[in-house]
Amino acid sequence: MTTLGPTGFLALSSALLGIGLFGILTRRNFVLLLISIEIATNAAILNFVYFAAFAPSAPLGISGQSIAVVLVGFAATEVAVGLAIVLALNRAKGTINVAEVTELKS
Amino acid sequence: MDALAMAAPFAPELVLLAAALLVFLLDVLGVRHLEALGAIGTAATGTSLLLVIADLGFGPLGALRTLGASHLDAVPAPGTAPLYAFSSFGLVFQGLFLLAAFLVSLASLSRPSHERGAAVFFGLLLLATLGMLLVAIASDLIFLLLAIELTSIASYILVGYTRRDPRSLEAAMKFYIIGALSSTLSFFGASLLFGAYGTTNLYAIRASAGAVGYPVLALLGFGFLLAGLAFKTTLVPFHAWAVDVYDGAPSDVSAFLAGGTKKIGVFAFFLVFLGPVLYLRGTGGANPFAGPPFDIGPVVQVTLAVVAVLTMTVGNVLALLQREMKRMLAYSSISQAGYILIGVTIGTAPALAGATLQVLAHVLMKSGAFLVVAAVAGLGVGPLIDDWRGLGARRPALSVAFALMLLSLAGVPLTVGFVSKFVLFSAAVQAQGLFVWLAVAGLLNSALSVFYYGRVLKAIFFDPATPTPAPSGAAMGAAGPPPLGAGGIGYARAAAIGLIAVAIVALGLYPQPVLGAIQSAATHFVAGGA
Amino acid sequence: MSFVVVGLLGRRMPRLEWGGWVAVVCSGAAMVVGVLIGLGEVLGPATYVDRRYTWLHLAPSSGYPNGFSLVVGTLVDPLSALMLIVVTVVGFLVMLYSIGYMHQDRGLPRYYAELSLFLAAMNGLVLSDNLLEFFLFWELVGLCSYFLIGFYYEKPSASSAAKEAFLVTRVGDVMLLLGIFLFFYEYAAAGPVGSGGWAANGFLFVQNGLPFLQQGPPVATDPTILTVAGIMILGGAAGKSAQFPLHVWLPDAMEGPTTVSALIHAATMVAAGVYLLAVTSVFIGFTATDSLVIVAVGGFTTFFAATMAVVHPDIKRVIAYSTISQLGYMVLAVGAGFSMVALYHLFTHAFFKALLFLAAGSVIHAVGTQDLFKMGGLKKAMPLTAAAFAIGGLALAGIPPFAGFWSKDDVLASVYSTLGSHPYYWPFFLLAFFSVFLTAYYIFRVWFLVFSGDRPRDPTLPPAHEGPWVMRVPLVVLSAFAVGGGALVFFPGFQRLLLKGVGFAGSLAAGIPPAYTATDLLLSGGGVGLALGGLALAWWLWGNGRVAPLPSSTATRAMRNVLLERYYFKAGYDWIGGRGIYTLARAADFFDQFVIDGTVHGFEKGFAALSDRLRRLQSGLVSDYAAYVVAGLVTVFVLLLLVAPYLVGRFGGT
Amino acid sequence: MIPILSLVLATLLAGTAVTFLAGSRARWAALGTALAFLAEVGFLFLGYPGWPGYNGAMVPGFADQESYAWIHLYWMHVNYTVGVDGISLVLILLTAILQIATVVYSWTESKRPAAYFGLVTLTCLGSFGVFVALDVLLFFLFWEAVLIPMFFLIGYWGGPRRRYAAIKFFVYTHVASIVMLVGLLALVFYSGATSFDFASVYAAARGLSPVVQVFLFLPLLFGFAVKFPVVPFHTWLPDAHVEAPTGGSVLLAGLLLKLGGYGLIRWAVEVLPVGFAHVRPIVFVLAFVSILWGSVLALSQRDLKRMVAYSSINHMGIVLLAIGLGSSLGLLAAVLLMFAHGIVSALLFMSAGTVHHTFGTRDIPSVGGITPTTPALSTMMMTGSLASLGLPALISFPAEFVALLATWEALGYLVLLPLAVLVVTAGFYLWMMQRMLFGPPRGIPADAHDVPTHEGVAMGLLVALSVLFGVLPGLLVNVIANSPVKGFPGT
Repeated sequence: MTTLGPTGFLALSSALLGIGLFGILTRRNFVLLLISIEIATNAAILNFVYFAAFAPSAPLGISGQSIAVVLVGFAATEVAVGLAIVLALNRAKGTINVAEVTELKS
Repeated sequence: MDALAMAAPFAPELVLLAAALLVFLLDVLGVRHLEALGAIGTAATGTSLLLVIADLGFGPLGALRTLGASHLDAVPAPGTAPLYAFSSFGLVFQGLFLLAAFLVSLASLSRPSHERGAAVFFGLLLLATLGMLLVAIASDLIFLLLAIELTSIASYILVGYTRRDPRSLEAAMKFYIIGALSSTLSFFGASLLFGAYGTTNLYAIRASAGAVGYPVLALLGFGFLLAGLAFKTTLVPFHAWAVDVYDGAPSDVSAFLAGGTKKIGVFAFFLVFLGPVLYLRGTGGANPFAGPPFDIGPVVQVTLAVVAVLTMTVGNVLALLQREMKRMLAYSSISQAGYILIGVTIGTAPALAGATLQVLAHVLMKSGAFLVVAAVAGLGVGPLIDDWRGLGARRPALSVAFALMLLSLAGVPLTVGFVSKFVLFSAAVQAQGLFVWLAVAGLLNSALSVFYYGRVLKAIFFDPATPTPAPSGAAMGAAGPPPLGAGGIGYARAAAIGLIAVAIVALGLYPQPVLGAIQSAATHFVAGGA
Repeated sequence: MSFVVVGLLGRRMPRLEWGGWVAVVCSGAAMVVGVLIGLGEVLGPATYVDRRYTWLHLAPSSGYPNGFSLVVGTLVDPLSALMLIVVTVVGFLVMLYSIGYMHQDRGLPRYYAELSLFLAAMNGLVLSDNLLEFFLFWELVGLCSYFLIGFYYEKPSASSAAKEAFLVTRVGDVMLLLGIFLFFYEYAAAGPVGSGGWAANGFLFVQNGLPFLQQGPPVATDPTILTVAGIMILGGAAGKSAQFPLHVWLPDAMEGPTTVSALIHAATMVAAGVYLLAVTSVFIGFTATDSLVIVAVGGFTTFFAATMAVVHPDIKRVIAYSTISQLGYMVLAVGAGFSMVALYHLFTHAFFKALLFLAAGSVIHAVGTQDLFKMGGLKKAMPLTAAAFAIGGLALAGIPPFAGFWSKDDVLASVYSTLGSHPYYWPFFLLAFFSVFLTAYYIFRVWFLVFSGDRPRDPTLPPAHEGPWVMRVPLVVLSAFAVGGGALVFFPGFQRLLLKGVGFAGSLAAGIPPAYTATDLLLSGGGVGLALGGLALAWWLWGNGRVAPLPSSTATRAMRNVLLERYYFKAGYDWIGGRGIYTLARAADFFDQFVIDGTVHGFEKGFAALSDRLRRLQSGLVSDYAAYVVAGLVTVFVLLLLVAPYLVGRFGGT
Repeated sequence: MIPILSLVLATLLAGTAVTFLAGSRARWAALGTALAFLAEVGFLFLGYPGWPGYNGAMVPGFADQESYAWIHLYWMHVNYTVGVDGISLVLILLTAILQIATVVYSWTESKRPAAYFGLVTLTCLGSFGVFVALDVLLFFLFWEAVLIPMFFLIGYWGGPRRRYAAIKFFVYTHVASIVMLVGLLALVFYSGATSFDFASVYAAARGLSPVVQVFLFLPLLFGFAVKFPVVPFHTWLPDAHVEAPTGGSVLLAGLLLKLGGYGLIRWAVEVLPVGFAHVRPIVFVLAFVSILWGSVLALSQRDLKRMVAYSSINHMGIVLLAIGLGSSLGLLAAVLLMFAHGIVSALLFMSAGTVHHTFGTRDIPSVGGITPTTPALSTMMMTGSLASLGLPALISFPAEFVALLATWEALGYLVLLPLAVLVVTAGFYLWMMQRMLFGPPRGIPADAHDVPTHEGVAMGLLVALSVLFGVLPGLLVNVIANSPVKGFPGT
């Protein structure tokens, strides 16, 4: 089996990030936005795992894997709060389309 | 007791945690009186504020310090990578955060007591403050980012906690999306740095000096981090959310955001960019693609300088024509962030002290201003600046306090805002070289800012009053002693505002005590504490 | 000490009607003191009584190692003694006359206060012992004349005349000030070694008993600067003495009460210019060029003013022009180097000119108009006045043995004596000489128009009558002076007075007393002849009630208009003042409001526009904000990876 | 030795506080403060060599100096340091006089009297502070402390366009003082002074190279020039004067403009002599332009106050010129002129105010021949105008004379310009007098009566002073001449 070199790997994680950002910029639906953000976050998590595995020297302090685990947990919390806001917004304004929630401007 | 000895340094954090839990517990138990919960919040923040001051070893309070002076500014042994460390600089910032939280919760005691969600408000306030305290002791990138996230998540909810007001919900939504995006960027940056340095520990990164394996990777990492943290610090162009959020959120929350949570971004900047980066000086050229060794420090400095000037200018220019009071304040607070960033850019001890003093000033001025806005809104005055016309005649005391805050924001002498700008800019001039131009830019900007602050003062004091809608009964209810201007805005709030006004003038006249502590802390920080 | 006495006199403000008498008494006292001083100077030894007090002492500076001081003091020397007599005597008489002339006026206290203030200042000027103090009082008398010309301030013409007088003399004053500076600059270090020169002692005329001129060689004097200084001094004098081209104000100054015209604008203040020139030439000295310029100005003015006097219908203005013309004679004399002769003419002129004015005053007082062509046949009603006016006229015309003859003749003779060595003086001498004819003509034109004939041309005039005794006494006294004053020069006392005035500069002594050589007699004869000719012409045209028809031919009428319009000088000045400068000012105002302020407001607008643009970006759509974040991210990368490294590489770090 | 200067500051501070709280009795409080201030100033004078009799001895440095630590940073020391020399003493005297005059003049101020008199006292406090401060930060503090009360005086008690005027005034002067602050900071840090004290900055600046001195001098010059005001940074002045209440105009013209002159002398010329020597041509150009511009524009004004405002620009131009000469003679002239202009312009603005509320307008063409109706007023106006056009025996004359003398000494024939302008100045004053005071009565309301007592007293005081110092200028000259001449090229 062939392993992915650092460049290729970075390309992968960057692609993930890019997809996430693209979604954030183009989607108007709050839930889709959440998903895009999650995709982007995963790019970071993936990086940690990879660098932990292929680090030139033994990492000092927390290991990449543990960071990855923590981040997964963090992502979950974040999404929970996000969904809460989605619900509240839906109840208050009857929409979760961010394009229709532009009362505050200029 | 070993555990106790271990826990002692965390006394302030623990107090807050306990208070937060207590608030939620009471909420579950059905005790929902705003006064009661607010009292807990105020007491908790006040207590831990005192504890922090004690840890700094201030005068008599020094007796109750829970943190051994030996632990303060202790440089960890090489090879170890602690998650947290107690630096006097961090303690100073803890003090600032707690000050903001204390003022806000004190003022919030005067919120209409029938208001729902008091538990959420105070509980989350305490949690957010806890996160801020953790930020101030972090010495590991991940620890730092997680602490920031704790605060952020708490504040997302805080913004929208009234659950009925669509405006604040919209604000929460925007806050959340941009915040989540930024945190993602920060984490991505952290991951790249992890790749570049093989660690997320700030000591370690700093200790690795110029020997960075992949300068491009490192720079990319710092770039992502800069973007992520810039969101919290509301640097241009990462600022757009702040205006809407400060506008949409309940004024008290805005006060907390502008005066408090925003500052963790500042501290993070100090930690990440000032601590390690400025010392990452290789001997090689300026081409990041040429491989190590490579001067990261100056490159980052230039970038920060550009961002700082951009932030000041755009913030001020945007505030010029702003017709709504809260949005004007939001923009002005953006420009203030620019001033603070000057300190980060220069990175000398004087600049650091100046920036810190500026942070202190901003805590006072901005939270004070938003508290006044909340009070005035309680008096039935509209959101537009024009609605404030003639307030000077109707509410002299309140107006004078507000005027003091604005003048201080404008950096007019005899106010703390002047002293901070003075120290900051004089530090810039003292650093000489190109930094002088930062000072010039800052001064020109503060000259520009006089326009819109002056406009507000003009509206308040000179313009004839426009007929305002009859204030709600609750607002006019309590007839306080007119000279204090407490009537209708509640004594607690009046006390908080009065406190701020006095502090602004007192520190403007004789800043020496605070300044002394700040600059010793700053010197330690630059000298080597993380 | 007389300075103190007279100084006190000016300060108190009479409040009641008898204030006039107070003023009269005080000025009488002043006259006594003044005359005493004068006589003391005549009889006493030849000393300069000089008292001084330091007014202002400036610390040593880079320019003046000894520091320098401005002093005030009194110097009594022959010149000032002579002037003092003139001023106090005429002053007293005019005060007395005013009692009658002004009696029905309101604002009398103001009148007397200002008049006494003027007397005080005039005496101060005469007695001052240095240029700066001289300038101080110089300005003060100017101020008083400003007030007194504008005494009838309800009359627009009066207040505008006052303004004009002040402004024109102001031009002169400025030149004088510059002249003082120039002299000071040249002579700052001059004088006896160690005295520190003017710098240390003030701008003294006399130091250590020696006139400044003889204080040893002044160090490092630059002739051009001295010349300019002299011309500047002349400018000052021309301003005060209404010499060409600063003559315009004097005729208009006749808007003031006739007494004022008599005292200030005939006898004393206007003479101060001549006095200044005399003092300067005696104590400080002029260069040759200066002398030529002065001669030119004097000679030309003599003729110039005389021509304008020929046609003017206003009695007072005719006399005013004659004053200018006579002052021209004096200036001419000073320029030619005969300061003493000039002062001699000044002395006589003061009296007969005051006489003329007071006589004219009582005429005006009687008939209430100043228009010659309305009067007529007044000699029956006012014999005394007619006689007085006739005496004054004869004196002015220079008919022997009246005072004017001796002095004017002396002037002409002395100037003539210099023609050999200074051929350039010729034209001006001729102008002055011919003016004798004009003088005689215009003054007797006035006399005939006013007094001859049998009845007024304008029947509506009130019946004329002589004034009260307070008005008549001065006429008599002055007439006496006008008759006999000239001959005084042959009295040894008066000679000594004048001669001692020049005792320290012997070359100037020439002409006192007039040495009547053959040529001089010829000259005198010619002068008298011209004068008689003028008189005859006047009689032929205007005698006993005749009215010469106005010239018909366009050429002469045009000529007449030019003269009436005073060669359009006033119009020209008004144009410069009103149109030129004022238009310029308007333009500047426009520039101020629209260009300078406009720039500032432009900045405002620019910022406002920028602010508006940026605000549009705050669309309220969160996705846009996210886009900004991403854009910011990219920007940061560009900065970090490209721009900053370039800058750092270029400038080697911040 | 008693800390007299701090005592004065304390007096004024307390006075301000009391006045603000005194409610309807504020005017008495203000007057009391002013009198106490004057008394203390008298004490200062008595303690100062050269008063009353001139003894050629120079005072080394500053008299009545005090210094206490204020803000001590590791890298800089800011102290509370105050002291006086002849220059500041004279201007302090001016401050006291004008404070009394202003309070008395606006005795019957009915719109928020407590605030009004409080602000007046505060303004005087500020300018006193500026004159005594010997520390960069302290100086700047007081400097700004003058702006704010003036801003409110104009903006709240002013005329119809007061808001515009107030904002304009504040913006102009604030921008100027910001630039000035940069200059001062740069001065401190580039000279490597260890503390912000005048003494240390002064000493340290000696070591600066000419180029640096020039670059440090320019921002200072700009900062002070706006306050002067020097053309073309002057347009705030006419508006501010026209809109300000009379008391405000008096303080504005009498004190605030002097701050510029004093600051230039103390913090720029004396500290950076070499830079100053190089910049002098610019100074001269500015001065000449202001002199000319001011007088010519005054000629074209219809509004009495505007006219006086422009004449102020003209006079301050002469002051700038005198400072620019860089000789001790010029310095003396400058200070004398500032004092004189302070008194005279105050008098003129008071007259303008009285004219305004007596005849309902300040428009020169529409009021005339007021002398019969209001003799006292017109007498004082006349005195003011004559003094302002430099008539001997009135206060401006010695000042202008010395100024012109010094100009001639330094610049030779260039003196012709200010000399010629003297005529124009005389021109517009006389024209004004001819149109307003003399001539047939015009536009005089039936109920017009002469000056109210309190205003008369205030103006009379100024008239008396301008005569006193006009006759005996030595009183001031000796004091000024006794102050050490610091850092002039020639000495």
